This record gives sequence, C-alpha cells and structure tokens, in this order.
Amino acid sequence: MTVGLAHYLTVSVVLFCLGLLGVIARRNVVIVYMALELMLNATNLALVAFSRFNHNLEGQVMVFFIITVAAAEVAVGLALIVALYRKRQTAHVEDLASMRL
Amino acid sequence: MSDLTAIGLELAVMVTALAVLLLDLWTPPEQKRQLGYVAAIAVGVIFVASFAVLIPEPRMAFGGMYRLDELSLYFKRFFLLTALVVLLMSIEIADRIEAGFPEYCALHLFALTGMMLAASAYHFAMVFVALELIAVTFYILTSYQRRRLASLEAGVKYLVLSAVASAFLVYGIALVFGASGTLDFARLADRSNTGSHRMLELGLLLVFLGLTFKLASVPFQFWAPDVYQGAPTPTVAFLALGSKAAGVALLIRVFHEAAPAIGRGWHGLFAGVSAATMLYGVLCAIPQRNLKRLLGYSSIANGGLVFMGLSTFSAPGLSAVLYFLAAYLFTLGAAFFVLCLVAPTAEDADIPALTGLHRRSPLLAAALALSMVSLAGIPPLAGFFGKFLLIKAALENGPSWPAMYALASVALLTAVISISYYFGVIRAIYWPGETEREVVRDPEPIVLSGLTRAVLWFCIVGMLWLGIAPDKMLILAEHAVRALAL
Amino acid sequence: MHAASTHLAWLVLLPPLGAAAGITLLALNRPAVSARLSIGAILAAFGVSLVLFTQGVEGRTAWTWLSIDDGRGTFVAELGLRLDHLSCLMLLVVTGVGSVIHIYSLGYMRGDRSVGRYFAGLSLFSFSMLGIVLADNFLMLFICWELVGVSSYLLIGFWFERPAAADASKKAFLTNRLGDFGFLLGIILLWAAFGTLDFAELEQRIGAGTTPWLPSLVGLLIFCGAVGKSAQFPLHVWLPDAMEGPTPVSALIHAATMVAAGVYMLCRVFFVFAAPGSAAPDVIAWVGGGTALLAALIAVQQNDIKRILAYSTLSQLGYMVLAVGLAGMAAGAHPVPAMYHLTTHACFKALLFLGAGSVICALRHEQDIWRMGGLARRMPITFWTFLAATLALCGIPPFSGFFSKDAILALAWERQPVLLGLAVAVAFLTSFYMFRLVWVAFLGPAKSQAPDHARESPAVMTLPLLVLTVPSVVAGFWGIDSYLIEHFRPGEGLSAPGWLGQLTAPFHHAPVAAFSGLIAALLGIVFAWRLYSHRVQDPLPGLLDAAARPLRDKFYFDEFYGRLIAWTQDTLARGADAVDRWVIGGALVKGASGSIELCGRLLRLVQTGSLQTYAFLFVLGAVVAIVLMLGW
Amino acid sequence: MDSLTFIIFCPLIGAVLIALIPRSFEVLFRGITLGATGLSLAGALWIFSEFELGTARIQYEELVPWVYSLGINYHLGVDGLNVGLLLMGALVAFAATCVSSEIRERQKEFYLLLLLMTGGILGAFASLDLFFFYFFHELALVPTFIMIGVWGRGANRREAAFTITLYLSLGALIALVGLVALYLETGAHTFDVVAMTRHVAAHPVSESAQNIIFPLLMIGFGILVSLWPFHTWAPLGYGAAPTATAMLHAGVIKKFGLYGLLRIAVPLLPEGAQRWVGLLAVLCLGNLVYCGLVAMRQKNFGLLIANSSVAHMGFAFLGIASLSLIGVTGAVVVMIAHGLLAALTFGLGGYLHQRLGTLEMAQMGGLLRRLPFVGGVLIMAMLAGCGLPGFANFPGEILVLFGAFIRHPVIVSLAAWAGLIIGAVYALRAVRVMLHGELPQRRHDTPDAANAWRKLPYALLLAALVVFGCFPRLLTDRIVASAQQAIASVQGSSVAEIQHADDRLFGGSEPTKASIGQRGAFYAGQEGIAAGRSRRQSGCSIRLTGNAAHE
Repeated sequence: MTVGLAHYLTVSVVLFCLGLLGVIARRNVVIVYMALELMLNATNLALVAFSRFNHNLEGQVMVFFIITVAAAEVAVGLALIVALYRKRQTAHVEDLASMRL
Repeated sequence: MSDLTAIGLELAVMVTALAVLLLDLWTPPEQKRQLGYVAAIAVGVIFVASFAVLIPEPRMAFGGMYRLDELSLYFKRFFLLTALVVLLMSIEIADRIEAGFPEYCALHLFALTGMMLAASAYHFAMVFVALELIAVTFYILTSYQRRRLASLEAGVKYLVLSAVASAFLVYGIALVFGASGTLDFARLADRSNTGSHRMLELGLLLVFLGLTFKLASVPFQFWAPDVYQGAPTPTVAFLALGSKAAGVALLIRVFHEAAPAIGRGWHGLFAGVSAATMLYGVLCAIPQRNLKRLLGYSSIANGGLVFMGLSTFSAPGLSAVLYFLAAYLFTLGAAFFVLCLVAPTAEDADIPALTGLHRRSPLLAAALALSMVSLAGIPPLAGFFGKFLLIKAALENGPSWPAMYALASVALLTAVISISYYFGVIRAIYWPGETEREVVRDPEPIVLSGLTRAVLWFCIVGMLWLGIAPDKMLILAEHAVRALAL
Repeated sequence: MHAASTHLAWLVLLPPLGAAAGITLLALNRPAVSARLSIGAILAAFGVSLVLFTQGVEGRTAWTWLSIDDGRGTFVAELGLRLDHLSCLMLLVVTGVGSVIHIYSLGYMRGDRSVGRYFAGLSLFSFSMLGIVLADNFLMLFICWELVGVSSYLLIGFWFERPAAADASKKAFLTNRLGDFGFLLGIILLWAAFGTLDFAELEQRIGAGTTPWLPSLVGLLIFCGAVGKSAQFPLHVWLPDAMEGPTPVSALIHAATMVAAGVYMLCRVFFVFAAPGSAAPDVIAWVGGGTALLAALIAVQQNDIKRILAYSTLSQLGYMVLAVGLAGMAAGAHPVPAMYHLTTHACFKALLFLGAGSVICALRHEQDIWRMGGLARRMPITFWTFLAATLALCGIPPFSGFFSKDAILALAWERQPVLLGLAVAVAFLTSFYMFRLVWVAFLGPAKSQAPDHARESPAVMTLPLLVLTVPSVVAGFWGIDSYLIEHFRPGEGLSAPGWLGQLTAPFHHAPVAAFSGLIAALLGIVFAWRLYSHRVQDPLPGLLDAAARPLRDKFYFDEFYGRLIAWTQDTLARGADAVDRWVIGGALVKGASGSIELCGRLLRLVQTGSLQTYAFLFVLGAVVAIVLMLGW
Repeated sequence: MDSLTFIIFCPLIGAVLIALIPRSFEVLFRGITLGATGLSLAGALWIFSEFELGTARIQYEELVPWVYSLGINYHLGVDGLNVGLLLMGALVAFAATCVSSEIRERQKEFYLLLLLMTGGILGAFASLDLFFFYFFHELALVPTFIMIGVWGRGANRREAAFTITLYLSLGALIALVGLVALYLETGAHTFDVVAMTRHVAAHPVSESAQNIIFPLLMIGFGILVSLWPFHTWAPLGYGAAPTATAMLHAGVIKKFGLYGLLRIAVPLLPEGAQRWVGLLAVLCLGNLVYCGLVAMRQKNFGLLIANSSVAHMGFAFLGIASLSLIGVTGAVVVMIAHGLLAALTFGLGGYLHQRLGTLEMAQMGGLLRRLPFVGGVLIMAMLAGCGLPGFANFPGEILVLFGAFIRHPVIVSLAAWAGLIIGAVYALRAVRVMLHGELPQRRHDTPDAANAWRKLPYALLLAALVVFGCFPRLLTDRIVASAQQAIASVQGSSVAEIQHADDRLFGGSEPTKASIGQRGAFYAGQEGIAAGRSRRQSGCSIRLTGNAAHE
C-alpha cells in the first residue's frame, strides 16, 4: 500500500481534532497550549503534504512561518501562565471565569 | 528598492516602534510618559504623510504578496488615526500601566504595523503573518496590567481563543493551498473562477470562520465582552477598532478579490452571520450594567452591521462599510477616551457609577453622550449616516435577493433595541440619580488637560462632521472601493 | 330693494360681537363699563333692526369665510346674511326682547362681582343668536348654532361655584351636542348630495327632486339639531336644569330666543321638510306634540317657580315644533303658525321669567312657590304684568297668545285631529299649572316668612316688565301672521281686517279648534282656582296618589339617562381604558419589550466566562456552518 | 443668510452659543433662547405674510448640493403645506421658551436642548429633501429623552422617557426604511423631494412597490403621530415631560409624521395611497373614538390632555385618508390648529402643575375664582378642543369631515360623534372638576398669572387660535394650491372611486345622477388634460368610461 495524500490528510485531520478536543476538554492551561500546538502542527503536516503532492514549495515556506509564530505564541502564553500562577497559584482553566455574563 | 518604498508607511511605523523601544533605555522613569507623545507625534506625521502617497494605479510588491491600492490606503489611514487616538489614550493612563509604558506604546505600534500589512496582504502567507503580528502583540497588550487578575484572565482567554481561530484559519489556508496549489490571491482568483472545488470551499470556509474571530461575530463572538472588560482601555479601543477593521479588510480581500465567485455565492452565509451577530450582540447587551462589557456587546452588534454591508457584495455596500468604520472610529474613540478618564478600573465602569458625570465634567459627559447617540444611530452624528448607508445598501440589493429585506429589518429591530441600552448610559450621565448610593456620591470635578480636551473635541467634531457633511468621506470610501473592480 | 343697505345687516351683528370682545379684553373687572358697552351694543342692534324692518330691506350680503374649489362642487363657507321677512321679524324679537332683558339685568345683577363676565356672555350670545337669524347658509347657521350653545354654557354656569349650576351648564352643552351631531351629519349629507349649503340654492335643487329616501333622512338629521336646541323629547332634560343660571339669562336664552332658534331654523329651512314624500314632518309633529304634553304634565307638579316656567317653555316649544311638523305634512304649506307662536311666546315668556326674577330678587333668592304667597299686594306691577303674560300664555283672547296658539290648533284640525286633541289637552294643562302658580305665589296666603319683607323691585326692573307687557297683550293685532305669510307666499298675506275682525277671525276660520282651545284654557283656570286658591300645601299628590310621583320626578328621565350613559358610554370608556392599560400598553408594548429583555437575559447565560465553553460553542458553530454551507 | 436658513439656524446658533457660555452666566441662557426663538418667529411671520398666494410654487427656495453621490441636497423651501406649520412651530417654540421660567436648575442644558429641538423641527418642516427632512426630525429625539428624565415629573418618568424614545425611534426607522425604499424605487437617484416628484410624474413607481412602501411610511409616520394602536407612548410621555417639551413635542414635532405623509407618501405613491387609506381611515377612528373614550376615564389632567391630543390626531389622519382637496386642506389646518392648541393646553397644564404641585383633578376645584386668567384661557382651550367655532380647530375639522364624507361616510359619522360628543364630554368634565365647583380651602392662595410676561405665551397661542379660527382663509388660501398639487396624482384615479362612492350613496334617482353626471363630465375634462401625462392616468379614464357604460 502506498501512502498517499489522503493518508497524510487523515492524520492531519485527526491531529487537528485531537488538538481541538484538548483545548475544549483539558483543564490545565499548559496542556491547552500543547493542544493548540497540536492543531498548528496538524496544519503543518497538511501543508507539507500538499506541497509534496502539488510539487509546489509555497506550502513549505508557509510551514516555517507557522512554526515561528507558534513559538512566539507559546512564549507569550507561558509568560502569561507564570504571571497568572504568581497571582493565583493555579493554572487551571476553570479558575479563569471571574468575568462572565 | 521599489518594494521598500511601497511599504514605506509600515516601515515608518516600525522604525518609530523600534525608536521608542531604544529611547526607553535612555529615558529616566519619570519622563517615560514623554515617549508616548513621541510615538503619537510620529504616528500623526505618518498619517499626514499618507495623504502624500499617490497611487495612480495599484502597485504590487514582494512578488505579489503585497498590494498598495486605494482600498489598502484607506484602511492604513484608518489604522493610523486609530493608533493616534489610542496612543493619546494610553498617555492618559500612563501611570496606571505598571510595566514599561514605552513598551506598551511600542507594542501598539507593532500591532499597527500588522494591521497596515493586513490591509495590503495579497497572499495567504502575508495574511497569516500580519494577523499573527496583530494577535501576538494583543496577547501581551490585553494582559499588560499584570497585577490585575482581570487583565491576566483576559489575556489567557484572548490567547487561547485567538489561537484556535488562527488554527482554523491556517488549516483553511492549507486546504486552499491543497485545492488550488497557490497561496497568491491573484492566481487564486484565476483558478477559483474556473470551477468550484469542494476542498477549496472548505478551506475558504475555515478562513472565514477564523476571521469571524477578528470581527467578534457569530460563531466566534464570545470572547469580546470578557476581554473588553479585562484589558486596559486603550487596548480595548485598539481591539475594537483596529483589529476589527483588519478583519474586515481581509474579508474584503479574500472574498471579493481572491475568490469573488465563491464569495458571491456565499452571501447567504454573510447575511446569516450578520443577522445572528446583530441579534446576539444587542440582546445580550440589554441587561448589561458594565459599560466596558456593554461596549463589548455593542462591538459584536456592530460587527453584525458590518457583515450586512459585506453581504451585499456591491460597491455601495462596501463603501458603506468603509464609511461606517470611519464613523465608528470617532465614536468609539470618544467613548473609550472618556472611559479611560472616568473609570480607571473595570469595576468603575459600572453604568450607575457614571451618575453625576455631567457635573464632574460637562465635556466628558457630552462626549460620552454623543458617542452613545452616535452608536445608537441618531442624527446628526456619524453613526447615523453609517447605518443609513448600510441599510440603504441592503435595501438596494433587495430586488435581486429578497432575503436582504429580512436582514434589513433585523438591522432595524436591533437598532431600536440598542437605543434602550445606549440611552441607559445617557440616562446615567444626565439624569439625577435615583438610589441613595447614586445621589450621595460627591461630584468631584475631573480636571482635563488641554490635550485631552483637544482629543475629545477632535472626536466630537469628527462625529458631527461625518454625520452632517458626509460628502468628503463618502467620496474617499467610494474611491477606495473602486480599487476592487467589482 | 336697497342693495347697498343690505350691508346694514352687518351693523346688527357686529356691535354685540364688538362688545363681547371689548369686555373680555378690557373691561372684565369694570362692571359699569361692561354694562354700558353691552347695553349700548344691543340697543344699537335694535335700532338698526328697526330701520331694516321699517324700510323693508331685503336681499343678502356675504363675506367669504372659507372657500375651496376641488372640482367636485365648490366648498364655500360664507358668512352670508339674508334679510327677508322671516329674519327681519326675528331680528326685532331678538334685539327687542334682548334690549329689555339687558337693561333688566342691570338691576338684577347689581352687586355681583363678575358683572363684566356676565355682560360679555350676554353680548356673545346676542351676536351668535343674531347670526342664526341672519344666516343664509347651513354652515354659518351651524357656526352660530354652536356659539349660542357655548354662550348658554357660559351663562348657565355663571355661578360656577354652585355645583348645581356647574353641572347644569355641562349637561346643557352636552345634550345640545347630541342634537348637533345629527344636525352636522345632516348638513354634510346635504352638501354631499347637492354640492351647496346655501339656502336659496338648496331650495332650488331639492325642489328639482332627489332620491326618495334622502329628504327624509336629511330632514330627520336636521331636525336633530332642533331637538337639541329647542329641548324636544328626548333631549329635553337640559332645559329645566338650565334654570340654575341667572334669571335674565333664563328669560333671554332659555325662554325667548335661543331655545326658539330650533324652531326658527326649522322654519328657515322648511323646504327640506316640505320635499314631497318626506317622512320627517310626521316625526316632527309627533315629537313636538309629545314634548308639549310631557312637559305640561311635569309642570303640574313642579314647585320651583323657574322650573314651572321652564317646563312651560318646553311645552310651548313643543307646540311650535308640532306646528312645523303639521305644516310640512301637506304639500305647499308654510310654517307661519310656528313662527307666529314663537314671536308672541318670546314676549310673554320673557315677561314671565322677568316677573319671576323680580319675585326671586324680592324674596332674596327664594324660588319655591310653596314658600311664597300674597305677593300680589306687595308687588303690584310684577303681579299685573305676570298675570297678563300668564293669560297670554294660556291663550285667552284678546291676548297675543290666543291668536298664535289658535293658528296652531287650526292647523292641527286641518291635518291631524288626534294631534288637535293632544294640543287641546296641553292647553288645558297649561292654564292649570300657570294659574296654580299665580294662585299659590301671588294670590293665596303667605306660606312662610319670606314674603313678609318683599318689596316691589326698582324701576330698572319693573320698567322692562311694563315694556314687555305691551306686545304680550296686543301683538295679536299687529298682523304678524300676514307679514310672515308674505315671506312664504308673496302677495297672499296683505289683507288686514280691523281689530274686531281680527279678534273674531279664528272663530270663523276654524271654529272647532278655536272653541275647544278656549274652553280647555278656561277649564284649566277653573280647576286651578278650585284646587289652589286657599291651599298652603299641594293637594294634588293626595288626590292623584301614586300618579303624582312620576310627574314630580319628571318621569324619571334624568335617572334613566344617567343609567343609560353609565351603561353605554361609561362602560365603553372603562373598556377602552382597560384595553389601553392592559392590552395595548401592557400586553403588547410591555410584553414585547419584556420578552425581548427576557431573550437577552437568557441568551447571555451562554457567556459563562469559561474559555472552553466558548471554544466548544465556536466549534459547534463552525460545524453548523460547514454542514449548512457544504452539506456534509 | 437666506430667510429659511435664518429661521432654522437662529435656534441652532443659539444652542451653540449657550454651549460655549460658562455655566455661571445663568441669566444669559434664557435671554438667548428667547432671542433666538423670537427671531425665528419673526422670520416665520415674515415669510408667512410675504407668501405668494394661489400658487403651488416652492417659495424661498434654497438649494445646496450636499452629498453628490447619493443625490442629497440641502434643499429648503416653503409652499402651502409647510408655511403655516413653520409659523406654528416658531410660535410654539417661542411660547415654550416663555413658560420655561419654571425651570430653575441646570438652565444651560435645558435651554440648549430646547433650542436644539426647535431648530430640528423647524428644519424638518422647511426641508424638501428626504434625508434632511428625516435628519432634522431626529434632532429632537435625544433632547426629548434627556428633558423628560431630568426636568420631567411623576414617578414613572424613567419608563416614560424610554418608552417614548424607543417608540419614536421605531417609527422613525420604519419610516426611514420606507424613504430609502422610495428613493431606490423611483430610480431618480435623488433624495430631493421636488426632483423626485418631477421624476415620478413621468415614471411612476411600480404598483407593487407602492403597495409595500406606502404602508411602511404610513405605519412609520403613524407611530410618530401616535396613530392607534401605536399611541400609548404619547400619554405616557407627555404626562411625564416638562412643560416646554410637551408643548413642543405634542404641538409641533408630532406633526412631522402627518406632514411626511402629505409631502411624500401621498404624492409619490398615489396608488399605494388609494389602496391603503381605507385602513388609515379605520385606524383614525381608533384615535378619535377609542382614545377619546380613554381620555374620558383619566383622573389626571395631564393624561387627559395627552389622550385628547392623541384623539385629535384622528382628524388629521382622516383628512389625509380622504384624498380629497377639501379633506387634505382641512388636515393641514387641523395640524396647525392642534399644534397651537396642544401647546396651549400643555402650557396651562404646566402652569397648574407648578402652582398646585399636582395635576390630579380630584385635588382641584373652583379654581376659576382664583385663576380668572389661566382658568379663562383653559376654558377656551377646552372649548376649542371640542371644535367650537371661532377657534382654528373648527374650520379644520369641518373641512375634514366634509372632505372625507364621500369616501368614508360611516367613518365620518363616527368621527363627528367623537369630535362633537366624546370630545365635549371629557373637556367639559375637566372644566367642571377643576375650575367649577367649590374652591377647596387649601387652594385659596393659588396665584394667577401675575404679569403680562407670564400671560404672554398663553395669550399668544390663544390669539393665534382665534385669528386662524375667525379668518381661516389666512391658512386655506395658502394651503389649497399646494394641497391640490399634493393630491393631483391621486385624484386621477380617485375620480372613478368617488364616482363609485357617489353612486353607492345616492344611486338611483335620475336628477341626482344627472348632477353627478355633470360633475363626472367635469372630471372627464380634467382627465383629458391630464391624460397625456401618464399611462396610469389614462388607464383611469378608461375605468371611468367603463363605469359610465355600466350605468
């Protein structure tokens, strides 16, 4: 069996959905961040696959951008968690609901 | 080299941002506030300079990734003016920004750069980079008052949700790339016109969903009230104006230029999102007692109005959107400026706390009241003419697509309902208080600096100007839309 | 005749208007000035009327008040004055009786603190009444019609601090409005059908023939106006209450002139009723006859001197209306008897009221006849003039009332014998209750302390009495009827036999009517003499037992109307108010706003503050969007 | 500055002046307001007297292109329809300023808002451009809201302010949609009413569009005029509003919707009008009869006059619904007369409230003794309200009733009932309870309007009522030509309808038919002249001849 575009895409979709599930379901903010990274990486996988099968390098260029941006995002995010932890001694999502309605 | 002149405005802003960061090193703490002025003056100069930019015909740069045309120029000017107001606002609260005021200004300038790039983006990579530049700076900005839990909470929420939106967007981009083999708008336009492709449509839909986050519209509107409540007020203003307008610019680019055929076919989606967003924003705002949250819901509702203009896919509709944004700039500028001054913390932004404002400062009271009137869409203020143009555009499309009538009536209904809460604010400002707590409150006068007065008058005059003599701005907006070749 | 001198008619109309305006603006607090202005104005009007009458001026003059030509028949509303025999005679009556009463008021109202207001009202009334008289089209008639209504309202309520007076004025106005409603509809219908409101043109166009039902309908609607103004059944209830006003007002407005305006109007627009095939005259005749009988019956058991006179007025107005109706029953007839009776009645009824006023003044506002008595000796002038007027009212020859009443009886004999019987019965009742009044109040023994101090009124009040006595006694010999016939039938009314001939003419002309009327009147006097000459208490309730109560209680009309209004109008109003409060204002408006707010409150429960909820909802929305858009 | 601009901008410039003057110069505010409204009044009087009679031409026209791309012009002008309204508005504004001496606190804001309202409504009446027409009207919305809240009276003024604001915005927005739809449907690419009218004469709006736009305008404007059943805002709002606001609003601003119907809806949408006036006539009964009945039940004088002012609007609606020259002229007269009258009654109500501290009628009685001037004027106002000749309401109502009879005979009958009887019942009841009867002990020191300055506003309004009542041609001569023009497009089609109605009413007898036949011939002539103008109208004349053939 040859591994074709469809397989790559299936994996990518599964990864994306897993990430999404993580964002929705996990309670720890750090893990939520990791889930977000998972989603971005799912995208990267898809892009690389498309690049490969379209014989077009544009997608791969895009991947570099995404990786960079993801790094920046996580850097900011972790800094936030640190600040939050200092303030509240918690990194749980459900504690972040003081503003509502 | 010619590429660099094309992005001259963005470069200037970027240089200013870096300069502010650098100057920060040599500035004594008590004078850091002055750097805000430096940034503001620079932005002002760039704004004025932008009128010297003449574009006989659209210019492409960076291998077609960047397009300089009247539309992008209109947006750039909008962003610059917004940034100017936001910077001046920041100066007002400089002493409340605990960590590094110059950085705070510089971050706004970075976000501004992102917005200006977004206005010119003509390639999905550029779209992504510009949006992320905006988003990441806003992660920091929303949580900038890191001693306040609310600010941190807003930051985390904004980060996670924005990242989810980005993921959708970027996955959409990937699918578009997979389906069409290109990320360039011009080439995509050629290919997408040849026939519909399911994967392409899915990709564009995901892009669309990602962008709804920026406009705080259905289905991604939930974050707005929470973030608006928690973030520092100037940042909120920038979010509500700049970030939203960037989303609008991209929606116009993607669905009117990159994939016009598909976009036109989706006017039902636009209209549906518009109606749902307006209703959601307006209905949730009714019981709201906190002015910042109220403005959050109001911003959702106005996002819906913008979607109404976009869903017409016609030149009048788009110029109405552009006009509406300009009107919105002055209106929200005034509102947030007043908020900065009277409500240092989110808790102070409770509407009943505004009681007696007219005695503490008539100018602030008038500015806030006028901006509420403008938001409610009542003459002679800018908001009225904006809504008028939008409704007119919607009705204009009615004969070809009757659902627009329904959409216009939803807009009408929400406009009426919205008056109830906007006027609730006016009531708090001018009416004598009813409960004990409201009456007793001592009316200590608020002293305004000359600059503050100038900015407030600027916003008031702007609102009146756009409401009474709309001709000039309308011509600008129409001119900008003409670049699209609809 | 004299085209230019028709403009003189304006001079009749304008002085009272000027006086009313002048007093209101300048002299409200200056009694002497206001009285002079008002009396001067009415005297001037009288003088001009006299000139017009003696010169025999005829013609019309008009000022366009409103005029719109919409191609569908011009709508012209002119203030047009028409001078002919009818209006000239009526002018004389109004200004003549009016002048006398104005002067009388000077004495009667002396010392009241609002004399200015009084005379302003009186002048306004004179103006509008003269307007009715002179009107040559329906719209001007209606305008003045409304204005007399309001001046009557203002004058009845002159002593507004007395609740009874305030209520009476309101009642009078509203009851009149009921009649005016029909009147106005009639006018509109006439205009819609014939495209004009001018009497002369209407007469021509109606004469040319119309749809059969139109004259009946229009006639009845127009008659509604007269029913209100002339207080005919069923709208008669306001007139007795109107006696709460000052007595000169009762004399002028509620006896001599305004209430007669209804009859005058019927005569003026007689052509409407005279149209062949109209059912209106029968209704008019029966309503008139019924009112005459009803009012006379009630008058028998009233004890207030002014109320007795008021019911008497009602009854006599019924006579006149009856006469109009009778006249209209046959083609080519004319309503001269009605106008004739109107003229004589104006004189003697005004005299009666002024006499009553004199008594009331002398007794310090005592109006109950059972607290009077023996006044004939103490107030001789008042008594004799009152008696003369009473005889005229009862129709005893040779007093004026005999001739005019006989003309009506003769007409009834000619047209409808049943109505003759009714009229004769009323004649009997009339002399019965009038002589009851004369005996109890003037001749019989004093029934309380009040009459002991009574003194004859001052000359400013007795002189008018004497002046009015003259026409009351001798007007029957002035040939008023032939003057009037000249109006309706030019060239027929000129023969004027001598005094004696005039006196006996009724007995030649229609002996049955004349004799039955006379006998009935005499019988009434005899009955009254037998029953009341020496009584200190009314024996009638004892004699009639239960039958007297409804008479005394005015057949319960007020109570019935009170209930009727409570059941209909008030219920409607209560219903409308409730609907307004609870359905439109409450359920619909508040319901709409409330449910919108509820939606908002429910919807925002989604804003849980948890970012994961938001993310989940977003994903949900995204899935919905994808399914909707791409159909997966 | 041109005369109309002068009239409009006097108050607006006054408002700006007040805004700029510091709060400490309290004396100036009232003076400036009096001066500004006085100048407006003088200007309006001048225009009214210089107005050229007998022509439907627009006079004192001013035209400045404003927004080119949308075809919006700053276009002012008067013709018969609005010249009287303008005068009435200026007069009421001046009177409202005069009675505002009761305002003691926050005078700066009060007078500023008052001037804003005044300028707005005068502008709305003078505008001949849909956009400015709407724009100027909406200027009054916010001032009304703030004034009720700050200087209003009664416990429920908060609810009242919100209700009136929301209701009026709803009406205005519905009307706006109608106006925009009209703009789009005419295809003339202009908001200029005059240009639109010219365009529509040549290219009528399609009938299906007319049938949708007319009800939009009818309901939208109707809400602004408190058309039943959208009337509940009016009593609530006027009951709570401060005197000057109630005077201006009930007197002047409320007439805007009627003016809009006459100026825009009827001439531009003749077929829509034909189709919908039946409903309008029925609804106007809701005002006349139903609101009259409601007024009868009120125990508070403020609510009574508020309901009665709603009820009176029925006459104006009926006049418009008649689509006849007489009725429409009458409607305009009613608008002016009611404006003066409403201002007068609300002004007097304000005076009583100021002096007595309440408007509950049960707490009054016999006041005429203490208040000869105010009481006397009040009696006259109440009598004017029940359509007494001599006051301006009478000619208006009479014209309406006559004009509307052929088209709506039954409704006119009921309207006459309402006007003559229901109106009189509550008016006289108010007089009876408040002014007549015995004076309660604690009211013995109630002061009357003391000096000429205090009396001036009431005297002015009453004098205007009387002058127009006695000499209605002052109004009608100005109105008729323009009213004719306003309904010219309707009349083409209405000839046949009237003919039909005439037959229904009087059908049968030969002579009547003959006279109507004559009139029919007259119409036919008119028709012939107009026939060339449009296809639609010639269609009508075909209908007309068809009708004749049928007979």
